[in-house]
Amino acid sequence: MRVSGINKSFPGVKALDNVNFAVRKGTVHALCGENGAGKSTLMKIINGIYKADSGQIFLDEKPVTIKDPIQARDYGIAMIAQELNYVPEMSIEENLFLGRLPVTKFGNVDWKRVRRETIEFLRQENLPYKPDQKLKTLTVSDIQMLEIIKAISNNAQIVIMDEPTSAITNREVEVLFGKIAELKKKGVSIIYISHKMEEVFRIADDITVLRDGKTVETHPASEIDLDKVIALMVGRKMDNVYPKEEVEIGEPILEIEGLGSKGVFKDINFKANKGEIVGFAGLMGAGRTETMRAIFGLDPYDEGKIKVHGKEVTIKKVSDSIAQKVVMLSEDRRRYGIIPIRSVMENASISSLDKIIYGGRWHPKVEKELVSKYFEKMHVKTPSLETAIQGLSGGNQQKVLLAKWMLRDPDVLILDEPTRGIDVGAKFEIYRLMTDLVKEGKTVIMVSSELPELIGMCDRIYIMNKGRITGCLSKDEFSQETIMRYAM
Amino acid sequence: VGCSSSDSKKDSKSDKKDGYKVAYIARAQEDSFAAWLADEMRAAFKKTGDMSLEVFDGEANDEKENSIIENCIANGYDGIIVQANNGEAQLPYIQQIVEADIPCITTNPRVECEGTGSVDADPYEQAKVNCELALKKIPKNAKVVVLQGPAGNFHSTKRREAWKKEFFDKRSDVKILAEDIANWNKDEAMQLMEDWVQAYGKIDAVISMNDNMAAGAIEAVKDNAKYKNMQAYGVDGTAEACLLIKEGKMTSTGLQSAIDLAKMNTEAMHDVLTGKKKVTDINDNVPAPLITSDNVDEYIQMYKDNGQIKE
Amino acid sequence: MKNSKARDFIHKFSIYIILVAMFIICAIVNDNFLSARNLINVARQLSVGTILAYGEMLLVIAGLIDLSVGSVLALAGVLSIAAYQSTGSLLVGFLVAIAVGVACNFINAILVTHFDVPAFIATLAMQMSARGAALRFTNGQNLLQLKDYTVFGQGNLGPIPMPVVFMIIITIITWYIMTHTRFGRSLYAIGGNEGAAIASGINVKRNKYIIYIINGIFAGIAGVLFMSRVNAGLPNGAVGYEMEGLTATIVGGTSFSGGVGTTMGTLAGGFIIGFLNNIMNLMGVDSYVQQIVKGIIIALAVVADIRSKNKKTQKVILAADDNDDKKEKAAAK
Amino acid sequence: MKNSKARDFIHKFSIYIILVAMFIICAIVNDNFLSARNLINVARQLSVGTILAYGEMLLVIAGLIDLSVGSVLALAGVLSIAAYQSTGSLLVGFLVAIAVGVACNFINAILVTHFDVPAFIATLAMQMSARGAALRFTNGQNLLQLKDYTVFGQGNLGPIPMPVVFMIIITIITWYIMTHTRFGRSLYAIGGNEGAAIASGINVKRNKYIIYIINGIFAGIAGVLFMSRVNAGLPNGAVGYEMEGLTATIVGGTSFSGGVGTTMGTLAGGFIIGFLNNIMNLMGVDSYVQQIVKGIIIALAVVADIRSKNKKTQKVILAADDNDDKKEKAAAK
Ligand SMILES: Nc1ncnc2c1ncn2[C@@H]1O[C@H](COP(=O)(O)OP(=O)(O)OP(=O)(O)O)[C@@H](O)[C@H]1O
Ligand SMILES: Nc1ncnc2c1ncn2[C@@H]1O[C@H](COP(=O)(O)OP(=O)(O)OP(=O)(O)O)[C@@H](O)[C@H]1O
Ligand SMILES: [Mg+2]
Ligand SMILES: [Mg+2]
Repeated sequence: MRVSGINKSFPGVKALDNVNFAVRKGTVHALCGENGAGKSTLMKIINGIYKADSGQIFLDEKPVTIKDPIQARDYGIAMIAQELNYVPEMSIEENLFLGRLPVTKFGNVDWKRVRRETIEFLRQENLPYKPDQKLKTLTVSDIQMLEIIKAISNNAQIVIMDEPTSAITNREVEVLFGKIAELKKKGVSIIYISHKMEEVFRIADDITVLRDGKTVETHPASEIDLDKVIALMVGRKMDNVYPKEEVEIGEPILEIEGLGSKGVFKDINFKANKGEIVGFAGLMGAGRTETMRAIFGLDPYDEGKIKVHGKEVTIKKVSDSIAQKVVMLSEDRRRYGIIPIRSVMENASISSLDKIIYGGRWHPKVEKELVSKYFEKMHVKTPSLETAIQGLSGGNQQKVLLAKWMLRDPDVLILDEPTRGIDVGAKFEIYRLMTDLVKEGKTVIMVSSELPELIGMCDRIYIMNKGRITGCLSKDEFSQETIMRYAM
Repeated sequence: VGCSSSDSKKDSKSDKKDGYKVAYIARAQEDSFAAWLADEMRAAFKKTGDMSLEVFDGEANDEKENSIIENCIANGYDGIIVQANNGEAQLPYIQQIVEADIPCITTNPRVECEGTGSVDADPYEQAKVNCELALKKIPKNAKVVVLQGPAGNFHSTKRREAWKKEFFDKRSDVKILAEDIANWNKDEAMQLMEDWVQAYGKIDAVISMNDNMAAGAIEAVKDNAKYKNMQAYGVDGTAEACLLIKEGKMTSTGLQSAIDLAKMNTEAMHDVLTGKKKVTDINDNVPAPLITSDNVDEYIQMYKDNGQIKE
Repeated sequence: MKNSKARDFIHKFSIYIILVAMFIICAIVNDNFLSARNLINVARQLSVGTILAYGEMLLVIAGLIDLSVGSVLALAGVLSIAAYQSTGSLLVGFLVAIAVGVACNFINAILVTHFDVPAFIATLAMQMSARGAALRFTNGQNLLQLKDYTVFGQGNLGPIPMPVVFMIIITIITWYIMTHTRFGRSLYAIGGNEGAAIASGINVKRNKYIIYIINGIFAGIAGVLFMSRVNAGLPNGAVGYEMEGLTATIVGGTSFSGGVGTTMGTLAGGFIIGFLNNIMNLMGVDSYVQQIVKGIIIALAVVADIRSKNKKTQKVILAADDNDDKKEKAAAK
Repeated sequence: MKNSKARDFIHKFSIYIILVAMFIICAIVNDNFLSARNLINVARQLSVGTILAYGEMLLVIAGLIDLSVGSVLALAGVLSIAAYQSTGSLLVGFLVAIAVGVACNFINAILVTHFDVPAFIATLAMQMSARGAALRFTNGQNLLQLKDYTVFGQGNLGPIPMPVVFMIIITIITWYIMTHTRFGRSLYAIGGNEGAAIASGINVKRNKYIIYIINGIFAGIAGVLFMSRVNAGLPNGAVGYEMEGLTATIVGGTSFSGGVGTTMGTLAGGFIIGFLNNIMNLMGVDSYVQQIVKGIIIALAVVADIRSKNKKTQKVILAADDNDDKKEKAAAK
């Protein structure tokens, strides 16, 4: 497959600018680029979701037009979208066959076949679910696996994977890579998009870098190294991925004693000290998110104590923890993060309304100054402060949300998967911000499923498994193997 | 389609302990006249001692009203009084009552169906008494506006017809500036009148198919000196209309007395159930006296007696 | 284990349980309720509303709504009668009603899918326009002398009244559409996650047209039944029936957030409301009090339904031995 | 650049442009329209509807709705008059109206926030119950002899009718709430993404109570103005006013998907509908045709507004991945 001269503009942005790109048969072609470089847009054009303003798609050197996903499917193109395309209220079997339910010769849906094939899939993939279970009852990682199965099961010739590993566990990543190898053998081409460079180098045959909507270069993976790719992506060299600095560690700021929530987590004891970055590792579903949500007042807890600056506090709702200067950035940006249709400014100031609305009046100037100050500090890229936040790239959205919490000047900042789906450049800036914070004597708790970043940034790492803390490692004990041992 | 008339085999029922069960299906309990009539019916039935009354609400909806008729037939009432929402629409169902051998009286309005009796206040007559006065009182070349009830409403149509035949056809000099539907509502009539005042400047008379709407129109020009001598005609003889006539703001209205209607219905039903009369012999009309400033005091007294007018 | 099965059962069938409970209560409090005649009456009375409820259900599942259905019913009904009266053909009358229902809903669909007008406002505009058109056409007067046209609403098929026959047929068709056709399934996807539906190759726009058209067909049929049952062409009839239809479908478990709802649930919703109206009339409850009670019971039925469903869905992370006393956790939501 | 500035301008002010266009057209087609008396007349007529529209706006912005407002207005109005008649105190009458409005809406809020009943169904139930209560209380009869009570609806402050004075005050209060209070700001967040609002430390439940309570206060005031203006306690008055209020706020740019809407937009929406009603009456348009035209113009106004916005943000809203499922929740709630 080959595309040439693709242009695509959205109101206010030129997303793709004369892009050329070719995939060889039976290879894995990685597409790299910063957030907003246009990777997903390009893939959506190939999959018929968007229409290119100009340019041509060739399949086996024959020009084709793809006007919708049905046609793409007929051409043998399948796509695992970045934003998971599932219907939470529908059953597993229906999601698997979404948009392509088989029908009998009478035109009614062939439910027997659907059931049979679903059971077959679930058995093959070792998923312990019933076919009629609703998707909303599954974990995100299993949903992701289903999406992958769905795309592959189509007998496609070209499979597009837009960040397929952003929400699955290491073990499942291995399963995925096994499948990719199988597909390659069958002569299927795979377009693979990921911000995880290790993965890219493990499986890619070719690497294309996209920057600001333009194709920068394509190289065989064997002829290029990590630094070079990063340099192509961000347009400059980046020598240190983890800007960790030594900071003097002080007294505890946050102490958790015996925290428990029936059926979810139990016996949680840990503390986070001044100047410290504390990591939380664990497999997906280990209960880290739930623990942090309880500390932040989003979920209730039934037992245990939370102490801030040595004093016990009661946290029943989010405003309680904000009052204690404990804040949290959710892993689920879409559900618990952005307010899509509101402006970036409003998104940033929503938790600090007391600072801009006082004396019975709203002070727009103050709001603007305050928000701009943090936006500058964090290099938020936005057309204007009035832009709706949904128009920003994921990395920039994440920075806006961080700015929201910075405005509160927190003592404890809990970051749940802060770098998920975010490009290397933005990751770096988030790391740098963490470093700056602890230098100011704050404490940062980072929950992450990326062991390298935990190891690179943290002073101590707690490991959770099945709702309990199973280990705590200090800096000299850090290694992927040790962490995984406690996590399983 | 013939309706078989119901023979009286009632005697066997007359010694039932709890007396006769009668259903009254009201047009709409949200309509203030219908609600008043239902109240008076209840009161009148209570006085008889040997008849009990259940009141049902047709909610101004033919489908609902028909459904209730069906329910009442199914549930074995000794007699049914129907206040039709729409005579034609209820006709087949009233026929079913007759077929089920249940004595049926239609009231306010009368529904023409063989085998039933009726007690009515004739809407044509109610408007006509106003027309007679209007012929004399409305000045030459007067400009008037007309307010109607809901589209297709039997009473509104009949009253309007009376105004046409008994007044407008005889007074070709009178000009209708505007005519619109205010759905029997005071507030809708008030808003229409406000706009008409802006559009036409001078209006000599308001001709309204009921008192509520007439009161709304009067309300809209209450403080406007230019309209001090405006005439207003309504129908119903509501308490509010009586007060307005007393104040000199309204010209006249044709009384439709819920008290009289209820009384006559009760008596008729009693006569039928006790075998004194055949239901088909019931064919009564309540009088539709004209209320003007000359005789309004007696009606105000009537409303004071039943509590609708205080002090 | 057993406990959780029972809970599953209650969760899945809560609305039917409410319906059965109501049925039993009605039967106990009033002797006449259980008579065959009365039950047939109830079925006949709720048939028009339930047919409309199916149309609303399709729409609400797909994230849409129709506020115009009462007016469209009236317009379709009066034009149908006029057509019958001038041709003498019942078939022509019937087809005209359907054509009118479809035409109005086609306009609704254009506004909603092509001009991005919120369904609420597009169909509210249609509500006004269609009502105005019905009144204009008849000059506000009721059409009378329907003759044989009354067969649709007043005839019987054996012991079963025609409107009930229509309702049963439409129930089966709706059930079939929702469970056995691709179109039906795609509605759940559209309402559940429109983006996913588009990306899965579902033609969302076309499907929205089809939904409105089906809704139009139902409205047309309802128009025929309504007018024929009341034995008159009432341009002013069926005001507010959109709310009746919506109430039945929502009480029956369809959710305004889209993607959820079943044919049988809607039918149950229709019956709950039908029983409610019937029993209160049977018991001679004062009509004002009826309204008060009806509001309260509808709210209670929905509360009960929602409560029983909310009981579940907290995930369990702790290993089984850690929580022998078994899960249950107030969902954080 | 200039071009895009112009577009920005049109985008931001489209509803006001539509309003001005309408004003000009009205002034051209009818001489009486521009007279001071007529304009005051229009303002007085639209004041009650606009006050209700502000309540609906607060609710819709936060993803809620109130279908009970017409009934609650009636209940508040008749109880208020009864209180006035038995105490002779205007203040007591006024306060009773507000208390009734608040009480009804407090129940709405409990159902919605604590029992998770969809706002649509909860307030529909209240619509029935409140209307039943108003009718029960008055026995279906209009309350007469309001005497001084009419000052609220018929009095004047200088040249300005009292209802307009109330509308102006409430407009200012609403505008102030929406722009200068934390509460107002958080409504946009709640409607825009409730989960995010909770996670940002906003007390969503409490805010929902406050919204309904404000809505109740507005409904109570509207009840006083309505009854006092018509000089009677009409238990069956103001039927369908919820739709008038909703129409004004939606025409004014508030979105059913939540998180969007402005006080001034709603005011403009109220005026658009007020002008429309007025000009058609001034021109003596047949009332059936009025309905047809009103439907068409409302649809056109919304189409024009949406089209002008589509040029920019709307497209982003429709296409952006992050929002796919939010979109077209539109119809509901
Ligand atoms: N539907 C849309 N409407 C407007 N702008 C859009 C839309 N989709 C994408 N964009 C813009 O186009 C540009 C490219 O976006 P795209 O999603 O293709 O980036 P990406 O490379 O996939 O980024 P990421 O790594 O964050 O997934 C961005 O500036 C984005 O804001
Ligand atoms: N209360 C909740 N409601 C809805 N979704 C939730 C809730 N808590 C977590 N999730 C979602 O479920 C997804 C999967 O969570 P998972 O089962 O992996 O648990 P976890 O406790 O977050 O595990 P981890 O240890 O990886 O943080 C998360 O990405 C999150 O989006
Ligand atoms: Mg992307
Ligand atoms: Mg997590």
